[in-house]
Amino acid sequence: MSATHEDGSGEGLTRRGFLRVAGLAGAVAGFSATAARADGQIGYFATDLSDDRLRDMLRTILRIRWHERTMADRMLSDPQYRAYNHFYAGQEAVATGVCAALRNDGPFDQIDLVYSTHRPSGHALAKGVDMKRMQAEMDFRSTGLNGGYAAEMHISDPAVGFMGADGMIGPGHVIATGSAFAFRARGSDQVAVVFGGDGTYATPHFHSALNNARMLQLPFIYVLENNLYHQYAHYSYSSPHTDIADAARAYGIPARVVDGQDVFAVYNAAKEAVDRARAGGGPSFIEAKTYRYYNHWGAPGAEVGKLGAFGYDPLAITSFRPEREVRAWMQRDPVDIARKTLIDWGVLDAPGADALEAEVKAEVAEAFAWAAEQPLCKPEDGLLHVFAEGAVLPRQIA
Amino acid sequence: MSATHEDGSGEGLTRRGFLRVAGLAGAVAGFSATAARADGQIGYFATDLSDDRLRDMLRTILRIRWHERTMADRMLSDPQYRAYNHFYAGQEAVATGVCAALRNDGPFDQIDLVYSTHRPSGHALAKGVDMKRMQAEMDFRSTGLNGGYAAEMHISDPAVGFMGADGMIGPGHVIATGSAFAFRARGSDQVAVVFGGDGTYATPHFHSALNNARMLQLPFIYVLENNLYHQYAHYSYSSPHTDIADAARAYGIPARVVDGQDVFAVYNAAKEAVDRARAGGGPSFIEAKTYRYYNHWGAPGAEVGKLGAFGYDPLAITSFRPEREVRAWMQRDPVDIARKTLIDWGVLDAPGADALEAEVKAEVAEAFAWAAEQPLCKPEDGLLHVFAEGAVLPRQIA
Amino acid sequence: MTVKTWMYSVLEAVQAEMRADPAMVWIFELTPPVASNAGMPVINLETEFGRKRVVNTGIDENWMASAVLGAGLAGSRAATYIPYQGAGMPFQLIQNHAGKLRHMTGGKASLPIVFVMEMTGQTPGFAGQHSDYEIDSTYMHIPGVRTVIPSTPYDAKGMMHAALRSPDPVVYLYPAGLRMLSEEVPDEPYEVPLDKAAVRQEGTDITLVGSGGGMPDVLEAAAQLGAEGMSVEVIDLRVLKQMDTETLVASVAKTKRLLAVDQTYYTLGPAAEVVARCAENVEGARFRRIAFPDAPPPASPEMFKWMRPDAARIVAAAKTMV
Amino acid sequence: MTVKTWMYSVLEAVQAEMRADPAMVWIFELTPPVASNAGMPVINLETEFGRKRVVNTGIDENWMASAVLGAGLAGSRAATYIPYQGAGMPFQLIQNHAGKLRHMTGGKASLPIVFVMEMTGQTPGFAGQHSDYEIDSTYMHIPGVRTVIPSTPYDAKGMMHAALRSPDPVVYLYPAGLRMLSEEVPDEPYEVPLDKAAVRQEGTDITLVGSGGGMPDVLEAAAQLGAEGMSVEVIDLRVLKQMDTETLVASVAKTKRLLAVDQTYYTLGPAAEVVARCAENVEGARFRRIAFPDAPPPASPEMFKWMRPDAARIVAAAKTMV
Ligand SMILES: Cc1ncc(C[n+]2csc(CCOP(=O)(O)OP(=O)(O)O)c2C)c(N)n1
Ligand SMILES: Cc1ncc(C[n+]2csc(CCOP(=O)(O)OP(=O)(O)O)c2C)c(N)n1
Ligand SMILES: [Mg+2]
Ligand SMILES: [Mg+2]
Repeated sequence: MSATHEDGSGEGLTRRGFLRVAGLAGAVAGFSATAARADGQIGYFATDLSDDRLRDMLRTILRIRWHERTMADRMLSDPQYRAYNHFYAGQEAVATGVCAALRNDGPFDQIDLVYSTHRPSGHALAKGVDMKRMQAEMDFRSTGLNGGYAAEMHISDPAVGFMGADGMIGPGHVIATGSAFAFRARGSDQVAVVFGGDGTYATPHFHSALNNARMLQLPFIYVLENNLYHQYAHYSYSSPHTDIADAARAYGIPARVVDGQDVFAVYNAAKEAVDRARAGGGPSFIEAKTYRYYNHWGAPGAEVGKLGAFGYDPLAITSFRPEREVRAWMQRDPVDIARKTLIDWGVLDAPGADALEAEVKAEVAEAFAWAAEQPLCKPEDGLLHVFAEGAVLPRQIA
Repeated sequence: MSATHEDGSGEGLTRRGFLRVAGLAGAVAGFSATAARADGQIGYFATDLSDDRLRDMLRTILRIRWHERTMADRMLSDPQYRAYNHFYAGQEAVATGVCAALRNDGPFDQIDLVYSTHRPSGHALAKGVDMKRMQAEMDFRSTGLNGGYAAEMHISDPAVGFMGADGMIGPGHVIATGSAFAFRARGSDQVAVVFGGDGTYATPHFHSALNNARMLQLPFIYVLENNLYHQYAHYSYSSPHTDIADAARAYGIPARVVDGQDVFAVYNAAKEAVDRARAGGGPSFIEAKTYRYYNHWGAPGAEVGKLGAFGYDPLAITSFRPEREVRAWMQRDPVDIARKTLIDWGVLDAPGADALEAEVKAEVAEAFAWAAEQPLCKPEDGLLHVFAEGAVLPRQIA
Repeated sequence: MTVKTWMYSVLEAVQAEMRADPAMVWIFELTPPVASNAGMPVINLETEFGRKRVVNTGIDENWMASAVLGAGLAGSRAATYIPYQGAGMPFQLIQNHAGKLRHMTGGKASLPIVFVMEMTGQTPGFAGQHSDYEIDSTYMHIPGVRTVIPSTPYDAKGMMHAALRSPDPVVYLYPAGLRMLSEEVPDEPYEVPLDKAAVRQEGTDITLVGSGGGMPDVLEAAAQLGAEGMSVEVIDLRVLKQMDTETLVASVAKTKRLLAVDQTYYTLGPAAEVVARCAENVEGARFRRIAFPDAPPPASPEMFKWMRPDAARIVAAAKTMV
Repeated sequence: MTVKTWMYSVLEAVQAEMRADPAMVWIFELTPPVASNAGMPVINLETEFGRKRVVNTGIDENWMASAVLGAGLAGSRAATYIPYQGAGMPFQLIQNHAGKLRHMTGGKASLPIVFVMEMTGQTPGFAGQHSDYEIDSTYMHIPGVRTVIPSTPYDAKGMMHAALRSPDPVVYLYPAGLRMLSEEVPDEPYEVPLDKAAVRQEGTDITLVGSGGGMPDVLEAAAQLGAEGMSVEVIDLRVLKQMDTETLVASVAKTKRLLAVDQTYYTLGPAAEVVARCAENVEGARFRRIAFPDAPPPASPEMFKWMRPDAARIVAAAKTMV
């Protein structure tokens, strides 16, 4: 195990102490079968961060979690609510840990770019997208992040390097290598990151993205969130690898398997990959073992236990998620882990953590309230933005 | 090394004797850098074959070689000649060794199927396609193998399990897995084989074909003819693997690297793979290290040394084939190796081998003569065969 | 004869064909081949025929289409259901392989294959990338595939039987918006031909032509116009390739007015071909198209619904012509 | 001003744009970006700009197109030359990503990208799979991409400058048959607009419309008809999306006869859209199309040449109309 970096505040030992305890707790809970297999401690980058940045990571996790819980509540209860969602709760530590290692503000030609998936809200919030405007977009409002054109599966905000949800499985990874190619060509030290699920492994694009990134030594990071399922199938139906990271290693790409429930473990792996990319060392692959709590997808009018709602998937013919599996993963909740770690490290105390959570809840409530008041779109604006200038003709109008 | 199978004729020792000598000869010629890296002796399947079948393998190699040399001559000299070609000379042992391990005649639902490439004539002849009709097709004749619709890059003859040249790089491999899928579904012991060049590695289809074949344990064999170049680039421009077989191994697919100049080494690997597939053991991958003597492609009116002819590639901007590399590979000619091996094994003597070659030359001359006399196509027949029945309308006719 | 949903009717055809032919295979991705219908047995192809013949793959629609082609070439009847998210993935395979192989082999290739392609773009909220109604034109332009687009459960079942029995590759477009449409559908197998448009209603003042997901609005518009005294002939294309020119031309020769309606983009939608064929063959008639504008469908229901040609738009357009 | 080949003219534009913008990238596969021309310096983008900006990839046309899109999104101007064998591979990427991203993001995506698509299907011998002229319709139907098809070296250079400077994704169709066509082309940069058809010749008896690889035959036919006393107006579409309706309609309103010529398949070729737009807007005119039949191009030169609409066919068709 490599030497730890201590930040001089005297917290180092306590932090390491916690890591040992957390490891034990995992073992005690009997996760050997389903829990993440991590590569062990990668580095102590996270322990070096300022208290502010550490608190921000917890805050981000909480913002994602409460945004999502609020959304689920609305779907179940509010007849005016219109937004659908692909749920991210359970996976918050992945987006948060990765984005914490990136450059998220500054001029567009200096920030790092993130390509997201059909499950974008966590990535978006972690990268710095404004929650209010994102929520308005999801609710199809004209003042939404993308003017009401996008909706959940297609949100984007290049201003913070959030290049967009990509609802198609596969193409985004290849497109992201193109951004990395542009960085290398123009001598920039920016990094392109793509998130993808275990479902992306089987796409032909997986090979394309990794092989070209490797051959051209691109500043590209593939973050594979292995939440065990792609829609209604376990990943063992589509991949021969227990660790999909092994597939990346076959290309000669440095790959890490990390515990996706532990934001600091994710951060450590991301930091290592980002440093490598900026230094011209080429691509990296990170497989985060994680789990999604809710259903694949949800929509307004949902009823608990029914399709598109929460829990068991009735369409799941070939395989489905056992109740016990869901409960087992909930024992290693990313919110709890981050919170306990920071308390253990002395960054926060329990009342401080509670206050932070209350703050976040208030912010989320405000974002939903703001979004719900936003104006609807003007019908004829659908003809704009096809090309950079002008509108296309409304051919159907008599 | 496993025990040898001796066929009782007392030739076993001599055969093994040759193999040792051949190995030495390779070393003496100093091929360490460019010569094939083989996995060593795989098995002695080839030594078990009847003399007739061994002679047939030499005959096939010679038929491919003389067909091709005759074609090259016509391109350079005969103003009436119309066929273009992607040359296979130098690689004959691969097609021959693989197809010798397959079931090539019988009812369509029992024979093994071969999917070929833009470089199909060697595969076609080895699988049993009629040379005369193939040559007529290449020359766009109505009595050609495919009625003049196909030409060289698209010839096919399902009757002998030759499913077709596929001029597109990539799709054929995936399509071939579909045939293997059908075999498994209907409980047949047929095998689907696809040939592909080193250029196929970079295609997205490579991943698709291998991953699905592996997940479904299909009776599928991917024969990768690594002739070092895809069009104008060395394969190291598009693959991080020295042995592309390593890429297949990453999927858990049994893979062999064989000396593609030695038809018996190729046969041994193919036999092993075919036996595995028939027994329900799933896919295999064979990488044959080989080399093409002529240019990528040739057409009538060619002039020696010019584009589309023979030798140096003037369009080769990024890389080209050094003259010495071509000459070095020619030292390990598949015709010579097969001939010397059979003489060493006592299957043939030199006059017998010469007689065989003379027979083949006569057959080739006759095939070209026959093809040249065949009728041209009727223009309006271009409207047939779009659908199984009827003709499409000639929309352009006033 | 039972009232059945579209989805049930289609799977009933597939089930019957798979029972009749033990070699036939079905490849799906995320839409399990399962359907239930009031008073009818549940259909589940996967459990009935087993996973060797009915396979659920990883996310690789190009493999699905390619595998079906390879199975066909090997002599097995084969079909796949491509979800709308992946409908563009197998384009090259269908355009350059499935559609060309019979011709390219001089008639030798065996191609008893069906590509069921799910289409969206009819529902507000889905937006841009998740809308793919445009593939109707994409697959209609290329030769060698029969591209069909049923609009009723009856046709859907009959055309599925015909498609599975056809020696030609069939692109069977499946407008997802019609999935739960129901009508009386015979229980036994029957065929609806793969080369005939349907005259849904006869009339003399104007010819309305539509297809697939647009038919409910076209029929609704015809009913409204009829109520106002207009005599409307309604044609459901049903088949995009090869388009049934005769039925179209005969109708327009009679009515002298053609209004062709597309749910796909205006430029080069099927309606362009309808107008062009009729304009070449009928002189002195009036021609008009309405379609989705040349813009991706936006997410906002307000924008989307305004852009989609619905019954009200069709009625308004027809009135300007008669 | 020098007589230059098409290929040289195009690369001259690319070279000038790459000199002006050090971030711009070019991705190719097997066609090295190299051209020479009598009396002019050899252009070799790879050696001039280095392998970080000009890259030769493995055989993966979908990567080429995707990489160009990703580069554009990251703010770099980017272009790729897709060889005809791979022209169908990036369809999904262009249809569902490049063409939709501006709209889907509410105008936020940066898309200064060009897809140069090589087209064949004009030369006998290539056959089925190696013919892809049909992609003109494929890329013309979808929204959000400007699809252009120059037919002269002058336009090829000017439209390449315009394409590379355009903020919109451009599908730049490149009929391979015209590669060696030569004419006087200015040495300095200039733009030919991406939204205007060209009236190549004015006349009053009939309007002939063609595009891309078909233009030499259309012009030859017009010359022959002119020699026989017919007054022929010739329009070169140049732009498929967005098609220049005004120029077409104005011409047909004058001549009252439209003959539209396609080298692509008859059904839903660009000529279908030309006829449909004119038929909707001009009453009492006569309309006719000729095109490649709805069949893949066969290898045999005898079959192929008979099927391809050439000058003689165009002349014959025009004569039946006037
Ligand atoms: C090309 C394509 N095919 C199918 C789909 C439908 N689809 C949406 S999400 C999904 C599963 C994705 O699984 P995974 O990558 O593991 O991500 P997760 O949903 O688990 O986050 C599928 C198949 C799609 N979006 N794109
Ligand atoms: C999809 C596609 N892209 C490009 C081409 C053009 N092309 C024809 S042959 C060839 C090189 C193939 O190399 P390899 O697979 O090594 O086979 P070899 O020619 O060496 O036998 C290429 C790129 C093609 N046929 N298909
Ligand atoms: Mg998943
Ligand atoms: Mg090669």
